[in-house]
Amino acid sequence: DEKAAAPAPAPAAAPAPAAAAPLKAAFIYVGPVGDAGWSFAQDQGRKEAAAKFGDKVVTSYVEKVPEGPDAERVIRDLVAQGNKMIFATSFGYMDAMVKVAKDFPDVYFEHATGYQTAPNLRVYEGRFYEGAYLAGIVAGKMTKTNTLGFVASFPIPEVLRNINAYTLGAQSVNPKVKTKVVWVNAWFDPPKETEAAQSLMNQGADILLQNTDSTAVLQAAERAGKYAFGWDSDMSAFAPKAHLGSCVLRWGVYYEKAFRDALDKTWKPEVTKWGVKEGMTDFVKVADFLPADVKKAVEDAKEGLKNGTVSVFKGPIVDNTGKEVLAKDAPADDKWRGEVAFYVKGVEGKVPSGK
Amino acid sequence: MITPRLQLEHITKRYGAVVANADVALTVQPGEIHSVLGENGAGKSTLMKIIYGVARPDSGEIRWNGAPVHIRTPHQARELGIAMVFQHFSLFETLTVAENVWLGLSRKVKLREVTAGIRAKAAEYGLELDPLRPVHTLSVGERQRVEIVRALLANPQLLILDEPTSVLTPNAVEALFVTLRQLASTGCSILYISHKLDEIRALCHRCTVLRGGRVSGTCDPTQETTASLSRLMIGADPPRLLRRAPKLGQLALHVRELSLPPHDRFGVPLERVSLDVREGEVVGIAGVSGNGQQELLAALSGEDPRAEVDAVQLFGRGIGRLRAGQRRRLGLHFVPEERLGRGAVPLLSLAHNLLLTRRESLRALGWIDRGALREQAVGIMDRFGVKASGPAATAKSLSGGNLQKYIVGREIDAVPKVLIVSQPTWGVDVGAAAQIRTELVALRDDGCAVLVISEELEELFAVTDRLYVMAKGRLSPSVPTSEATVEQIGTWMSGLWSPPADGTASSTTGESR
Amino acid sequence: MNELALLVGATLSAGTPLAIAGMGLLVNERVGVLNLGAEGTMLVAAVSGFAVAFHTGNTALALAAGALAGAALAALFGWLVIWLNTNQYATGLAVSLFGAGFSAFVGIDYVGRQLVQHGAPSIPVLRDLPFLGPALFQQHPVVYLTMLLAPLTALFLYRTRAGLVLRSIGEAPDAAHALGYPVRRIRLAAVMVGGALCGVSGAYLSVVYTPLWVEGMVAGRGWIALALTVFATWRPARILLGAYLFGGATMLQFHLQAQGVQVASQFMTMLPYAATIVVLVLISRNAAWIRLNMPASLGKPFFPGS
Amino acid sequence: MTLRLEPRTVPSPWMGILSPVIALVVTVLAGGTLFFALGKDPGSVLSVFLLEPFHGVRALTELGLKATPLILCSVGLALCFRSNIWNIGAEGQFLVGAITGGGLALWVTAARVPLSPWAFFPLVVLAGAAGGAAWAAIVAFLRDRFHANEILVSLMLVYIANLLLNWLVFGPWKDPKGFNFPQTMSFSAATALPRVFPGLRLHWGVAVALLAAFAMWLFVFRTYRGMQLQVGGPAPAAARYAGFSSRAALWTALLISGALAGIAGAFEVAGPMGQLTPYVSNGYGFTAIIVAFVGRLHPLGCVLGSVLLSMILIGGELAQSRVGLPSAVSGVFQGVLLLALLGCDTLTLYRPRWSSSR
Ligand SMILES: Nc1ncnc2c1ncn2[C@@H]1O[C@H](COP(=O)(O)OP(=O)(O)OP(=O)(O)O)[C@@H](O)[C@H]1O
Ligand SMILES: Nc1ncnc2c1ncn2[C@@H]1O[C@H](COP(=O)(O)OP(=O)(O)OP(=O)(O)O)[C@@H](O)[C@H]1O
Ligand SMILES: [Mg+2]
Ligand SMILES: [Mg+2]
Repeated sequence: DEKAAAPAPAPAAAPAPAAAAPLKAAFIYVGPVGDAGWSFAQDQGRKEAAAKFGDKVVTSYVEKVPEGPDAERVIRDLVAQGNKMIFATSFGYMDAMVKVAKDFPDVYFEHATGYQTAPNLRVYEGRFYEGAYLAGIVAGKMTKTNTLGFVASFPIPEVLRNINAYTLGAQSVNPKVKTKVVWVNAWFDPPKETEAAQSLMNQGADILLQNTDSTAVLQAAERAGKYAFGWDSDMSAFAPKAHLGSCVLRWGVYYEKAFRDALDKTWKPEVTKWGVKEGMTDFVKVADFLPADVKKAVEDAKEGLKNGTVSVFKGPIVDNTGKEVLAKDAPADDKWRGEVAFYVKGVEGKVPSGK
Repeated sequence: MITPRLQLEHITKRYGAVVANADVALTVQPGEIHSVLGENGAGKSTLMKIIYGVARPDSGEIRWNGAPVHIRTPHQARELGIAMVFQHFSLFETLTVAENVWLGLSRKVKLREVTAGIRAKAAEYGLELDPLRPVHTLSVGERQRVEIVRALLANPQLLILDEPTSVLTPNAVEALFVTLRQLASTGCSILYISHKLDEIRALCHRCTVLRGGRVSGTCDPTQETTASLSRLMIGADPPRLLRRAPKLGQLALHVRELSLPPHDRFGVPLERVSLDVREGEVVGIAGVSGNGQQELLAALSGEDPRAEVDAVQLFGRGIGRLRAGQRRRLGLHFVPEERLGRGAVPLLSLAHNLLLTRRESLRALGWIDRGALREQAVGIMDRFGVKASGPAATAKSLSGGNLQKYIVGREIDAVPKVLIVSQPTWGVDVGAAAQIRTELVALRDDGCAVLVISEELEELFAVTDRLYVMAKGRLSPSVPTSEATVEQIGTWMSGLWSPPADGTASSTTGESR
Repeated sequence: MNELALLVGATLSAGTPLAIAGMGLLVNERVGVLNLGAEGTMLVAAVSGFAVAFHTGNTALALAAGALAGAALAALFGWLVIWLNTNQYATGLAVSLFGAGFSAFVGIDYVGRQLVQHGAPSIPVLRDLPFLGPALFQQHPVVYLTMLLAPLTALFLYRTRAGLVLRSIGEAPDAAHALGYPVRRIRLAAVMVGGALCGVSGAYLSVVYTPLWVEGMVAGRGWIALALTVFATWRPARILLGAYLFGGATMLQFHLQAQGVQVASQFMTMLPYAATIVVLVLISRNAAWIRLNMPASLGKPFFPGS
Repeated sequence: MTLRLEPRTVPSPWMGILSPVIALVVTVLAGGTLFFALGKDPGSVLSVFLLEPFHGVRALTELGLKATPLILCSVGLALCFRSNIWNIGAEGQFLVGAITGGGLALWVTAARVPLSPWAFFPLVVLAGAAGGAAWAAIVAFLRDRFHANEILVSLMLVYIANLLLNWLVFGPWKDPKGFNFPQTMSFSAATALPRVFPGLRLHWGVAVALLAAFAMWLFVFRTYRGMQLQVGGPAPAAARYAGFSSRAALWTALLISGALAGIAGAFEVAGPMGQLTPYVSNGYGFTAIIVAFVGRLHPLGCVLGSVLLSMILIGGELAQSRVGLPSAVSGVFQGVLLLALLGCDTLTLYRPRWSSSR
């Protein structure tokens, strides 16, 4: 059983193999690999990528590493054990990564969703909002109440981007759509997510998306006879009737590249943001029962994202207070996207910490 | 020859290094009222607990109606027909009287039957009790009744009473004796423990004396004098109290028209209480407990600082609002009747317990000089003959009498200007009681103003120069002890003292509030 | 109007797991034992319940398994605090830690598995009533059983001899021992009942409320349930009330958020916690009431005089 | 024959030393069996747990770093528990101390106040203490004024403090140059706690923690005030009799413990973190409750307890990366160790005795 398999042990005192020593890479996860969400998806990516290299890459991980001062100790220890490549898979590890990277110039440091780089530290991220946008297209087509719901975790740019992308996707096919947002202030609290979903449905939202880490929202929709999407990984099995599709993250795609760069000595500090085009983000398991035109709309948009004809954030974009946040024809570059702190028109309410 | 109801042989029980019972033998006949006598810590309660299955003997044999038995639990004891009234009540405060009694009876009875049963038994033995009242609203005497009724309702063949009278009034004691004799006449055996030798002489048929956990003899108490019983018990006559005429000094403690609403729903309101104590005299307050003594004491000691400033005066200074510590610094010391938990902290060492009321061993910034503290404790222990393993022994590990000596000693040693003592000899054996009384009188002779609150008239007559009586939250005028009679004080205790202006007070049941 | 009805309905279902666990802890505390291990107990029960539901598909069996697991862990706790007289606070916390680790450990295989889903259950006819239908009659049977649990617990505690014995032990274990009650065994039994109900609550979370197993999924509800017993001054009906109040405050803050109320969501999320404190302050002013209801021996060790 | 426990009249000093050893043996046996059943080499796993955290200077300093907040929190809690005040919200007090300490550092950074780290050091201690004490004061006030149960209030305040911190770092205090991520700007070097050894993270806060433990030891066992606090819990009537104020005890214990937890929080942000993020605490306030009891509510015991708990927490991480043990198993192991430790403590107060079952 893949999931039950213990992580690859780090052969502390194993005899050196005859051939070139394998690349030792270690991952740190913020949650348990059993969270069925973020850390789970990361770990799947690790396994997929490592499998492609056979015994040339040896990986290990430490789960449930708090995003505080403990991270630095764990990372240092992983380096001390001879790991030549460290993947820190949550934003909160940035500080620790920067500090440790300074002390170990010959180790490759890879940080997910951060923004600080160094000669031996680079960052990577998936364009998850593209998945949210595709989900939005389905939602816009399928909603009967013209009200969508979004169960949100914390008001960081990434989550705000996803809320906006979901809304923009829906509005691209159905301008009447509005989105209700509920913040649970947790990444992972299935009962709370259930309650938030319930609350949204009670108020007329009939298609839900979540930026939290469990299947609870999907299951709540299934029970209430409403629709929802999977997030992070394929969740279709959890709600055969409610599941319209899953926005998945294939971290393995990037990890494969990272391992290869390291092995080929072509590693250089750069910023990687991959989306549907590169296969890191995808919208999969589109429900069979969807009308053909919906399926087609999704396929077209996906194709468009791949060949560049469709882009999620495209001026003019107006926020929900009526202010123009992106002028017509102005580029929505990564910097712009990185600083999203507003709701687009059609999202109800106010960003919790927005100024 | 009839088989004895209960026969104990070679009973031995150790608590760690302490041998509480050593090779004890005891025989109780049907219908016999049998007393167990001994100093504090002689092992009486332990022996009773063994009989009742609360404690297990390390060795020895118990025969019940001739047959050997192993009594492992109180439950089993009750099934055999043994009932017990504990020295420390085993009552549940928040439950009603009926529920408390019910818990001590067999499973088969219904609560309604118990309620009826309590009323019937209460009427039969003249023990007034309302079965529906919660226990926390009852006075100490009433609680005692609950215990006794609970024991009686079980229709026991053997009733064990461990110091039942230490909290009862003379009248109530008389009533209890009537009950017990009545019970014995029906064939029920009674094991009776008390430190009051005259009670034992009045009530009991036989007596077994314990000393240091061993049986030191048996006797027929009706044939003994108090002195001879005392000799059996402590190997000496009870010391006599020598008194000189008082040398009165200044007015020390002056209480003027003190009125105070009760602190909680079940307390007694104080009504215009006035009281004087001068230097060099011992003043007593007689009265049945539960008539406002607690409340008065708290108002005097500062545990309840709600009184009007000038209602309580110390050498002319109004102290009604000062807290206990502040009053103590002015020279007013106080010995409460509860030794453990109030007079001393159970798990603190004897030395540290000094710090509750004494500050001599404190240095700058509240630093505790431990050497000095230990010396101070040793000094008090030596002076008052406190038996304990040392100043580091916890208060809890002392027997009641020894702890009482230590606490009284702690306050006397402070050379107070005013000393208030409540129930100075409750549950204390004759030897210790005599010593405490001697110390109190000696203190007075040195010019201290002493106020003694006690329910034992005998004690009050022995140590005081002047007497007040407290009833229903009011205080009588005072009378010189030399002029007072037991009859007069007894009448006053029911609230009837001269000009009976509001003397419509009905005839009394001394106990009720 | 309909939104309000749905809010009521959601409140009932959100309050249910808290009420079940709270009721168990009440029985537990009434006998004088404080079990701070509730959170860990619920986790172990949640994974056990999930496993049984996964293999059998039977919800009732899953809840029973949760109860069993909860009782077993509570028995371990009880043995330590009642027989070995370890400190109740510390042992409870250690059990919580152990439970969290243990549940994660045995649950590794169940992460990401899904249960056969049952649609939203409801009571025929009644469910179609306007307002009342969505508010009251579209709930899982456990929700109704929980409502029944409060009067049953009250009846047991205040109308039966066993309940009286239980309360008397919580009040004065020494006295109860002197009267011949097997204090320690009764305490253990009550602790196990408490554990079993915590277990039902945990299993309800993982099998019915959010049918999935993930590590740490109880997410603090054990703590809230513990707080409820204090809040309820150890009265069964108030547990129910408190649970619904807490559930209601939780649902209300989501409701207000979804309505687009312009208050930072962090403050909204504080609502249930702040409300709990406010209501506690209001009911605590009557100190006598608390003194009468709080088990006097709560948290204190008892050791029979050997 | 049955095994029975018999209360000792005096706690056995022997067993006080021996019981942790027995607990360790029990844990090692139980843990070893568990690891063996999982197909790991028990010896190497155990050595990772029990020895690695002490191996080398860096490991020792890391252990000290982790133990610092635990010592501060647990020492304060021990005082509360000795005074019969059940403050289980040290976590919240820790967080608020982090907020005030972090807030001060933020202000110093933003306003470019010319300060040296050694000048800032006492200031951040004061700021953290003030924050933590203020948070604890809410508990004291509600208990004093309204008899509100402190267990519940202090627990609820943990959630509220956490959300308050969240609000600050997601809102008003967010780093304007931080791409909207939830963190304040990095504090200036002037606010960094002075390090004990260059290049290692251990800061002089550890000295403050040890000093606090020592001072608490003196306070609890050698001063009148400390003795007064401990009377009200076990014997409220005695406290009233002596004239010790129960209210003073309530406030003193809660304010001291809140202040210490607050200092711990401030140290975390000004020390190893260097900025304020939502992830300040790692449950230190809760772990400290266990520490306090493992340390038998003795301030010096708390120091040992903190080192022990730090050891098994760090050991848990090491066991993941060194021998691939899932964190869940570490959790089980930690739970077993604590339970064994608590269970074996019984031996100091009770004497096990074989008795014939008559
Ligand atoms: N549970 C116990 N643990 C340790 N020692 C005990 C225990 N119970 C009694 N003892 C000791 O056994 C001895 C006998 O105690 P016991 O209570 O039987 O005395 P007693 O004769 O009833 O005294 P008193 O007249 O003061 O009631 C005392 O030294 C006492 O300290
Ligand atoms: N047994 C009692 N009888 C009468 N009044 C009491 C009693 N116990 C407490 N009180 C009253 O209740 C008040 C509160 O008691 P508590 O001992 O909790 O506070 P305190 O320590 O006296 O506080 P402070 O010293 O600041 O006044 C006391 O001031 C006193 O007025
Ligand atoms: Mg006795
Ligand atoms: Mg006071």
